Amino acid sequence: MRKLDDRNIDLGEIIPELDDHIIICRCEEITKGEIREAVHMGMFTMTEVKRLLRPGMGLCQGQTCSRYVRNIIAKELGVSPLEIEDNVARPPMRPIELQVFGNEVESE
Amino acid sequence: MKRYHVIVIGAGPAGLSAAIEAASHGMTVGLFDENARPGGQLFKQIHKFFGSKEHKAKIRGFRIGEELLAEAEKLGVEVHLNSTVMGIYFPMNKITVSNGESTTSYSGNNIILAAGASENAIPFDGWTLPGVMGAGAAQTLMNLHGVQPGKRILMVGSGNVGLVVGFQLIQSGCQLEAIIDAAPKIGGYGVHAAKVARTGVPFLLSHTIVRAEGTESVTGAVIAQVDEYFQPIPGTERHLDVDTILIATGLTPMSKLAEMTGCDMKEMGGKVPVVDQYGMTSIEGLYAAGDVSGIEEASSAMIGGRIAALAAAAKDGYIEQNEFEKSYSDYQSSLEKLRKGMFAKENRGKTLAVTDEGLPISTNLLKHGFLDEEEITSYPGMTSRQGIHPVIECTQNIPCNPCQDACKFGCIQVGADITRLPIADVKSECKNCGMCVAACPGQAIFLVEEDCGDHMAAVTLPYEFRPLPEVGEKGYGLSRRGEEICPATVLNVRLNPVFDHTAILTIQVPKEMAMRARFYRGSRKD
Amino acid sequence: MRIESHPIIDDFKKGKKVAFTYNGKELEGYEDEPIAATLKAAGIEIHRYTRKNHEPRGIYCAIGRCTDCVMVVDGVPNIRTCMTPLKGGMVIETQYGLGAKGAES
Amino acid sequence: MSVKIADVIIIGSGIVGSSAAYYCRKKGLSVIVLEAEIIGHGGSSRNGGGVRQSGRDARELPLAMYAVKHIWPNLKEELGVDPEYMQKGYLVCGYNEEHKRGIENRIKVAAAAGIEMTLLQGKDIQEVNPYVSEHVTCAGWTPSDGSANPLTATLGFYKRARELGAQYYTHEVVVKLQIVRGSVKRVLTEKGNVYEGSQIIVAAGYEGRNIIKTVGLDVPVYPRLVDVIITEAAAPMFDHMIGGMSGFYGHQTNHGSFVFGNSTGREQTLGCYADKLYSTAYNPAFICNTVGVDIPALKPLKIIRTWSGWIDMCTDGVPVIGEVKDLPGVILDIGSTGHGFCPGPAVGQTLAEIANGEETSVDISKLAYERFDYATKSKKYYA
Repeated sequence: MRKLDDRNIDLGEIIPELDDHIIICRCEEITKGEIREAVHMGMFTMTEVKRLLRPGMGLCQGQTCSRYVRNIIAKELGVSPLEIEDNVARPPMRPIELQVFGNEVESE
Repeated sequence: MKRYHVIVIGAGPAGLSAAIEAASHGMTVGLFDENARPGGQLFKQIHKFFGSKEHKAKIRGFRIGEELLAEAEKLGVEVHLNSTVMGIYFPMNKITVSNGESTTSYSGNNIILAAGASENAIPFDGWTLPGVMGAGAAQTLMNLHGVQPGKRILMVGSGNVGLVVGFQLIQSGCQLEAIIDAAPKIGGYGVHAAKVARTGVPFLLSHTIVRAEGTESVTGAVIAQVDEYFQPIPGTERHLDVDTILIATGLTPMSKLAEMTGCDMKEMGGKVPVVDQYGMTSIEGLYAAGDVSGIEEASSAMIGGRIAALAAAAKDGYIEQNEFEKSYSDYQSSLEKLRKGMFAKENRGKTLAVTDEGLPISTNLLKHGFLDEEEITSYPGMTSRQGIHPVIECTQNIPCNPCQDACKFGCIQVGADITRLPIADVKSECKNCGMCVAACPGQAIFLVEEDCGDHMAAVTLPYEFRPLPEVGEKGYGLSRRGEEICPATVLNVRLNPVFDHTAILTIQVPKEMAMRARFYRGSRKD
Repeated sequence: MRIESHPIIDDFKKGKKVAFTYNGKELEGYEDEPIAATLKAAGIEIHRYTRKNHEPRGIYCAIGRCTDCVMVVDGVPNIRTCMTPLKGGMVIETQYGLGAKGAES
Repeated sequence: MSVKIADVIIIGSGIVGSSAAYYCRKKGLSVIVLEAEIIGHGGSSRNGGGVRQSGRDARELPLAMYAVKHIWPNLKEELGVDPEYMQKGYLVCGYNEEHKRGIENRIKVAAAAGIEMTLLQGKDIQEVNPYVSEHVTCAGWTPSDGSANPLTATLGFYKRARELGAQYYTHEVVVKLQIVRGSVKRVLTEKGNVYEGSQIIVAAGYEGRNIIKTVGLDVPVYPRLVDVIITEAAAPMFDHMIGGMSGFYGHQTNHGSFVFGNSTGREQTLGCYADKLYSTAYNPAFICNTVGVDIPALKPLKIIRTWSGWIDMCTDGVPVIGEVKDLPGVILDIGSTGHGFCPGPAVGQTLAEIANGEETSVDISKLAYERFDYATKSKKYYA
């Protein structure tokens, strides 16, 4: 079984680190420490951390912070970032007003 | 819903080239870009390109962009600007595009994704302060909009982006305080580092940024030396008096659109679509070209765009199989030429000790950004002899040969393999025309007359700053490290249109400085 | 600060000069250049104060991706100023949390 | 290969699976939860967050009411994670006579269960929510309804159940149940792992149907894709849940962003299978227009995300919950038909009570599996 699929591994107590206070998700103002804490609460994927704490749910939709959130989760779980399941990409690529998204015009 | 034969998403080097290639085979092409002006990174790149003539070497990036755009429009490509592709929806090959007022849907027999890449950063204390931005962001402000990103600037990262943008900061009148990198050696081309070092900018390797100072915006930076695990070493902190911190620590492909389609993805400096040699993803008809499918540079992105469009044309029967194979092999060999040399992917992470020619690679260049004076005699481009002759301070194998084409008198040879170091041919006679000095993308060629009488020598160098010094002006000759090492008098300033904004400056220096003085600074007025 | 004469770029192809207001003050910029460039040229660094920690933010990516440079433009919050062309008469305000000063939540 | 054993094996880690795990642990039962993807991958993280009793089928109203009365209000303290439950009412908007009759019918069903729901017309509608346009001519207002954050609620139950010792395994795709001496005892997964428990709870949404087929059980559920749009955060406008008889539903979250869902019904033609959760190209524009007409103030708001999810639609509109009379060992929750979030925790508690051999606090007889045994018999349950 892949290490990360066994959610019962004991990650032990969180040892505070010097840079826990640094903002990682600039849109939702989530710090490194908060992300580490979520991992210790059992959130082992980007999507679970995102849904619990909101990094990656802000205006830029994770295009700025995903890379660092992933590295932090990987380090906390002692695995390579490649093993951490990423967030899923969804439209729209950029913020778009409701009235514009709904205003469908024929392409001539 | 309007259906194009080819939809291209992103009008940068890869996208423009793909659109041109597809249209040249008679396919209808819709090219979409979210910006008001097309060209992607091309229009921010004001330096002359590397490579060879087929890669448009020695032409400035934004001029290449203008050329490609004109060619695309001539071939009938429909360019949709201010048009953001909000999503790709398979299996209907449909994209929804917003122009800020409404959304319109288009479909395409083929979709070529050329969305490029965006900048990484390294989160540090205060990295959210106004005044901390990506190096590409500063490049956009300077080169696209003519606005300085700041006054006193720290560059974090010594890859090609950090070096090229660093040089462009100086061209824009900003004060570049230092270039730092946590790595023990400079990441970008030695010639790019040398052009910055000789203006006096220090390189601090094995250094990282600890924090940005300031509450409302950046008022300073604290840097520190790092150990082999890139952790700051306590006690080595140093304050830098800067108001802007630029981050140039790599790029990540903007592959969200590809991910959305569900095509197979893999890890390569960020998630990228898995593509075959023609750039086709796991979904038939969906292609990816340029940085979005793996970070390289604009030159290879242009060829990648061509290949993807060529494959789409062949798939849909616009060209015969043999014509396709011929064009493909030409493009592929052109691409292979760029993927060689010291900075090629296969050498990434390796510490090479010698060049292809077996000559020692300058460690000083890698550590401090300039050649050490003892090292200069061991390179084929750096000979010493009577009369004016080119001194080519190009000491790393990079795919580039415009210097060979620039000299009509055979003074410079690179040979068939464009990654070989240029050789100064002692037999041919230099006519002091300055073409090679202006052509060199790395600004690494000087014309030196080691002895022009009464203990004086003349050094001709590339000068891309303003205001230009006047003939007869007295100033200082600067060493490769940027130190004032001797008095200098301006003998000549040539700004011929064919030099494309690279002024050719000749200064007179004491004879013993002929192989040391490599830059000029007017006497300080303050 | 605007670059007066650039060694490589002869003409930044600027539109006509237009007036706009920034937090009530009247300023000038060039039509269709991004609002963020106009403000940077005028020495204005701070675009907004964040909602939770009330920290200042400004230009970060300048390619319309990171959304750090958003401001209230003509009364509408969260407008990416690095991607929005300047128009004459625009009312540009520093964003506090989710809206203009006083309207923040 | 080793067999992992626990009192209860739960298939599915959503709001029902994880709350069942939480309540089983509190009853001292050892628990193993098997999740095919990641925690809360299915409907539990893909719904509008409505905590709604009005407009429900009478047969599942007791579960919804129990949850609103006994569980939702104190979850924040219990789980140590804020599910952001708000009991600020539910406004359902209509704009024609048919909608009005529909609302009046809902009021009758609610009144029969003692839930206060009133019909609003004209200016009274704007009294409750000034942002609702005149296009809305009639509305149903239920003060005791509300909303919550499905993401933090589901992950909250997971976090607490895990803290209490529930064993979770992700990417464990169940392919087969096995009967041992007459009762369902074993669970086999794609990777070849085997789990054994005296009770097997199946709370896996639509995929549950394929799982129970392996022991000769079936429930008439079919998948229906629904899309949702998420807006940027905006200053607070209204904090009650809102819906439209035109099909849209949603609310403004604590964070300030709005969530709105709806579906054109065309999604079924896409031929996408359950795990390909692609947003469709049709729905977002449809949702924008239905919401934009009824709440024009939202028109300039920017949408930053769209996602979609599958609903396990049961043909008679309510789920099958509980044991199967003549096949001991398996306990079902399947077919929540798009409104399983509010009653979710109550369902979890009920499943735990059954697993522990207790009388259930809520009468679920009307949701029995057996109702589909005979066509003629099912009429009785319909009454």
